[in-house]
Amino acid sequence: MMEFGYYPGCALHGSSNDYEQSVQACLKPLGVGLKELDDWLCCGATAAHTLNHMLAVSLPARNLALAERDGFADVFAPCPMCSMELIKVNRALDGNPELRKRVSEIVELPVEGKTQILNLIQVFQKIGVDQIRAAVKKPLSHVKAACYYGCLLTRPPDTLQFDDPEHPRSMETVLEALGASTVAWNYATECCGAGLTMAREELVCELSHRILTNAAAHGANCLVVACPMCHTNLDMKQADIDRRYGVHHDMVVYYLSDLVGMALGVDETELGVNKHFVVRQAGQPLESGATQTAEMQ
Amino acid sequence: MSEDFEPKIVAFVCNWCTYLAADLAGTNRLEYPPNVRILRLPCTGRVDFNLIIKALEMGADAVVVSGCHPGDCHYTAGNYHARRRWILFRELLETMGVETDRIFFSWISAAESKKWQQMITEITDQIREMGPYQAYHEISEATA
Amino acid sequence: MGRIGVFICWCGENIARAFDMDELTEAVAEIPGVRCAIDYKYMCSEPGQALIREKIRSEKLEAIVVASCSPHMHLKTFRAAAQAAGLNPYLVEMANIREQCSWVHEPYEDETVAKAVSIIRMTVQKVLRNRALEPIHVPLTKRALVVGGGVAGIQASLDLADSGYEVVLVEREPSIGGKMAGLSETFPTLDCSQCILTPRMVEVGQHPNIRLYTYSEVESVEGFVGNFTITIRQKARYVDIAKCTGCLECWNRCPSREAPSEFDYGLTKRKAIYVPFPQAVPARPIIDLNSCAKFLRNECGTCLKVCEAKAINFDDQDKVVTEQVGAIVVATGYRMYDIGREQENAKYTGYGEYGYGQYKDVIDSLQFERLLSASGPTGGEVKRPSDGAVPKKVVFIACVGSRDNAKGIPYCSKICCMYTAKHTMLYKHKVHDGQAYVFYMDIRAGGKGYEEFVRRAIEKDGARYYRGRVSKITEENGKLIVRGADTLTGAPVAVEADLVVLAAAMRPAIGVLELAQKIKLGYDEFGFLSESHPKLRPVETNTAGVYICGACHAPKDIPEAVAQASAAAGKVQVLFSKGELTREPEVASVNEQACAACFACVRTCPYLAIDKAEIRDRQGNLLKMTARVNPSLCMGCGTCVAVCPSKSVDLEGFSEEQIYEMVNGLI
Amino acid sequence: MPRLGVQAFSAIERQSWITMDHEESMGSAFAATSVENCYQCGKCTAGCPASDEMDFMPNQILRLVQTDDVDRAMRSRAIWLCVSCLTCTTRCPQSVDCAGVMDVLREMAAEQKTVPADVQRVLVFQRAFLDNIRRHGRTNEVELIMQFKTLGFLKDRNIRLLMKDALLAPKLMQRGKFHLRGESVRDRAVVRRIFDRCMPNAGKARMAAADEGSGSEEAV
Repeated sequence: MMEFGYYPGCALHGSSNDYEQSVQACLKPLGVGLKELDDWLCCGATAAHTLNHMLAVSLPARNLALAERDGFADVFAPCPMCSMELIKVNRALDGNPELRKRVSEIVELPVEGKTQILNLIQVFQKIGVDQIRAAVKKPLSHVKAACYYGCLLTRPPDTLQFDDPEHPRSMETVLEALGASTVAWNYATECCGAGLTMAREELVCELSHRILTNAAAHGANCLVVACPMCHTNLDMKQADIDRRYGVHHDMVVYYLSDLVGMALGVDETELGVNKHFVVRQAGQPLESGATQTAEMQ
Repeated sequence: MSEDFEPKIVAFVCNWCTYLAADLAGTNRLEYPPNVRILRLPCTGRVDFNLIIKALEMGADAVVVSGCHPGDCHYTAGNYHARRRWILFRELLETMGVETDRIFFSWISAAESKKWQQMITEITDQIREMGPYQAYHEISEATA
Repeated sequence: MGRIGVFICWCGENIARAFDMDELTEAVAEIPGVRCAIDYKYMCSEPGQALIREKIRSEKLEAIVVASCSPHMHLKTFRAAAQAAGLNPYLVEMANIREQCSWVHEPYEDETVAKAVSIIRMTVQKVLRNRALEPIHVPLTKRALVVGGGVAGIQASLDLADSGYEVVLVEREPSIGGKMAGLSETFPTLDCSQCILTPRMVEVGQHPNIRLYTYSEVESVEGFVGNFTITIRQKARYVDIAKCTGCLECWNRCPSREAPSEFDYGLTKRKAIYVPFPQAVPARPIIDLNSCAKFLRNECGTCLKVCEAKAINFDDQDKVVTEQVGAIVVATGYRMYDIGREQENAKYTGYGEYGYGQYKDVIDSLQFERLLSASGPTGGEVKRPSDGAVPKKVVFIACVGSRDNAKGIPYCSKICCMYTAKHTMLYKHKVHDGQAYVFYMDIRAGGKGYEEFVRRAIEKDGARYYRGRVSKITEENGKLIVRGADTLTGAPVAVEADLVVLAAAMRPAIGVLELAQKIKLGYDEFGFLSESHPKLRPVETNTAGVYICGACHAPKDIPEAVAQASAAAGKVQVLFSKGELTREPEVASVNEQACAACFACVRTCPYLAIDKAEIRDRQGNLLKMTARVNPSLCMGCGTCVAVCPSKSVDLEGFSEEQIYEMVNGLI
Repeated sequence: MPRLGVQAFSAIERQSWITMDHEESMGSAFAATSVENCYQCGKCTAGCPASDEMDFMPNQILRLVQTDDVDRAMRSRAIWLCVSCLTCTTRCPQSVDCAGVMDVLREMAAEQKTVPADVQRVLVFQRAFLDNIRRHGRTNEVELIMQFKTLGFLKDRNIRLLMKDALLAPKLMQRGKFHLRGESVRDRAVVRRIFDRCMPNAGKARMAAADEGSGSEEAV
């Protein structure tokens, strides 16, 4: 039985609880347990580094300190924003004793910056893609996925040191092990607007619209993400986008864990797929490609 | 300090930069105190630091080592080696109690006659102020 | 020794105005060891020199000091005068009492006079300990090795061969010609590259003074200036080029056509037995093991059957030959930055954002040269690789790799601005309704006719230049979407292109560092070879007898590479112009008995003139290790003397003893 | 923490400012960056997903900082349109942390109250977000949205925006995605103390957001 420390982050305990449900449900049959970090805090997200960079260091540092205190070598942070902030601070602390000292005082716990932070894909890599392949019960041959990494799974590359920032392939590797096919497309690492969902809605819609359009144009029948914000923008906002641009994308957006779970035979409801805004009836095959677009250049 | 004290300054200079600067100072008639005695070497890389001690021992009140600017060495890197050795040697001298402020290191290119004039003038004034290096001369006489 | 003559020059009034010359001469005569002190108005004049000659003979002088001006002025003059009187020239020294005394100090002051005397005394101390020396003679092999058969190596080889010296030309590829052989037309005159280069290649192939080794590499270099021994490995080519008549029947009949053509940069496939390109020198085929059925599966053997000259030899082996040469010219050229591919060093991370290697219609500029070339895969018609369509919109991106610190290449590759302008022009000449776009950061067009050339591309041939880099290239519906910036309007720009050409950076050729280590050459952090002095010794290196030219030194265009090659050849000719090499004898030597073999000197010597040597007894038993100076290479800087902890090295003319006594004389 | 301010961007100190400040408070892994390294190639602009709406392009923002015109950079809308996607930083040939510079400028602009009116909403949201964390240790979405909407409304009196997402709430609730009572950490006191140590001046941050309007008139 493998066990990881678990940092859910605010989104997974809020409106993206379907993601948490999905992650939990898909890891169970793989024999992976998650132990939530006791009394974790928000990582501060964009707001902290926009308004106060000391806070942007201290909030993640407190969480790292908690992980160290409770002896977690690996901590799984499913939200890429959280994991990026945690890793960034981890690296900063690791190389800088003076900063460690100062931050330890601020967060009232000693912190070294030694914890390894994992994103969802890294958790699957750690379990082993071959193990996952061996555990597949229902190969996803009907899935033709456009893997969408967004910004923070791979950026900034020097800090994260995870996959190629221009042509990442790690999600594809997992999906191919599930029997799914993937499409080569152009928007895998383009930004969806992320944290500006509320504040700059029109921008978010524009960016997300481009992503949905490109995925369909390359023949994908679903989008796969590993980020609660990407999911919100592409799934929850899809109706808005459709209205705004006069199109009907009808593009299902899965979390990577949804598809892993489905391939392992976990029930879609258990994975929380029914909570998505764009849904297919369970068992109904995904249609391939072609979005009915009213306007395309 | 005695009024008539004339410092003796020995300058170890390289043949390709500082020696030519001193020549140029002559051509330009840039006057400076006659207390400096120039010893021409192929390169400051040739300066063994025992030479500096030797000069002080023999009665010099100050020693100047001057060569090409970094990167301009006629022999590629002799000046750099000299500089590096000096950094190590200096500490040793200080531990031994040698007044290292009587030892000067400089880079003077063949064109910098003015700099040569100024440097020698300043060093002469400074050493005149400090007085003869009696202490060291005495030690060396006693042990001779 | 004790018979020193001191000749004090008045230099007209220049010295005499500062001293009472009689008193000075008297004071000098008192210096121990001085046999006679004589003053004269102009010592450098013929009567002055005659006086010196006469005194050397009459007083049987063993050494002399001329107290006058700077040795940089007249040391040679007086040494020659002494030699004429039978005195070894290294027993002549000068005391500089003009530039460093009479011109800069108060006349007649006690200190001024005292200084003049002490300068002379110091010089007497030195000359007392000078030894009679003879110039060092080094034998000289008047043959040159040229490494690299691109345009620079060809030029250097022909210049040397034409001036009567034998040349050994070593080229790694199966044919000479280098990068230039694959180019279309050259800026700024648009003359056809092959038209100007191939006649030169033929000349090399036929020149009686050039021994050409193609498909060969320099394995080792021993020796020193004038006396290098070169080991060359001739790689097995499985075709005996001596027997081969060049009928190319084998090439015609070979059934395999699988391997990507090196000459066309992978745009076409070639056969397993092939001539790199039709004008190759030597125009002899080679078999590629990795695509030949005979070697892969022991099948076929068609070439063996069709070859009437019996030149095919499947059992061919590498051959190692040695050559003696006196000088080396390195002209190993460049390679292109590998865009987007796995790099040999993580520091040169690729350009994933440009999709090179992913989108067929994103190519590099050498590939585009092949598309433009009349001898290229499309016969000179511009057709894009993916579907052979004529591209109507072509985007050229400058500075791919170059000037990109994040990719580890901060330098400017210098030629890309020009060839990109050329590309837009040639493209427009071939595709009249096409439009070329260029994304650039700065246009660097310094050179004769260069700026005019770029303006012509813009004004006459309508290339549209955007000042800004490109962030990303994507492919949508068969179009390449190029997302760049126009920093002049301050707006992002997107161009839907049919073909994208990346002007990749120039990097030194693969293997140049290994070669540099063999020859003991310096190189910079990017692997470009270092010249000895950027202004005054631009083609020399710090290893005597080794010269560099072309793009192995830094990015440069054809005219510059050729000029440098001729310069390097000229330097070799200067070296070869004498019967043997003579060198100043004021060099270092090791007291081998005292040497503690710490080899500090070996590490510090900037000329690599000190070697580790073994001392053996007559039976050949190793007695000890020692440092040993090669007087043919020593330049006499004396750094080894200063670093020697056991004081076992000394420098002729500036020995430890001499300098100590000179200091003594000064004070 | 060194106080941020325009004066810190003086010609001599400008470069060391961004460098030093990051070094001092965040450590080298935070891409201590030098704006002098920018040679204006525009690759940041070319790849920026938000550049369409920006008044100054990312390279122009860097140019303003390079030429000591930090004031204009601080008053730009661009810095608030930046989505922090890090594309610019990732692709910059000179390794300038363009997104990091945007952060610094936003921090300064917020402090100096130079945020243009039409992008105030971004700042209001970020403030509300931080305030939310300060009080609960985690984001409480319902409260955050309410606070953001109210404050935003107070600022631009745009009823459409106020009501816009109201229709979404039932759908979220239906999906069990909407928690009226958000989570809080147990040790809320330590969160307060962390905030107080990091932003001693902001003190009662909660309402700093409300009186933010003052700076906006001059900026627009």
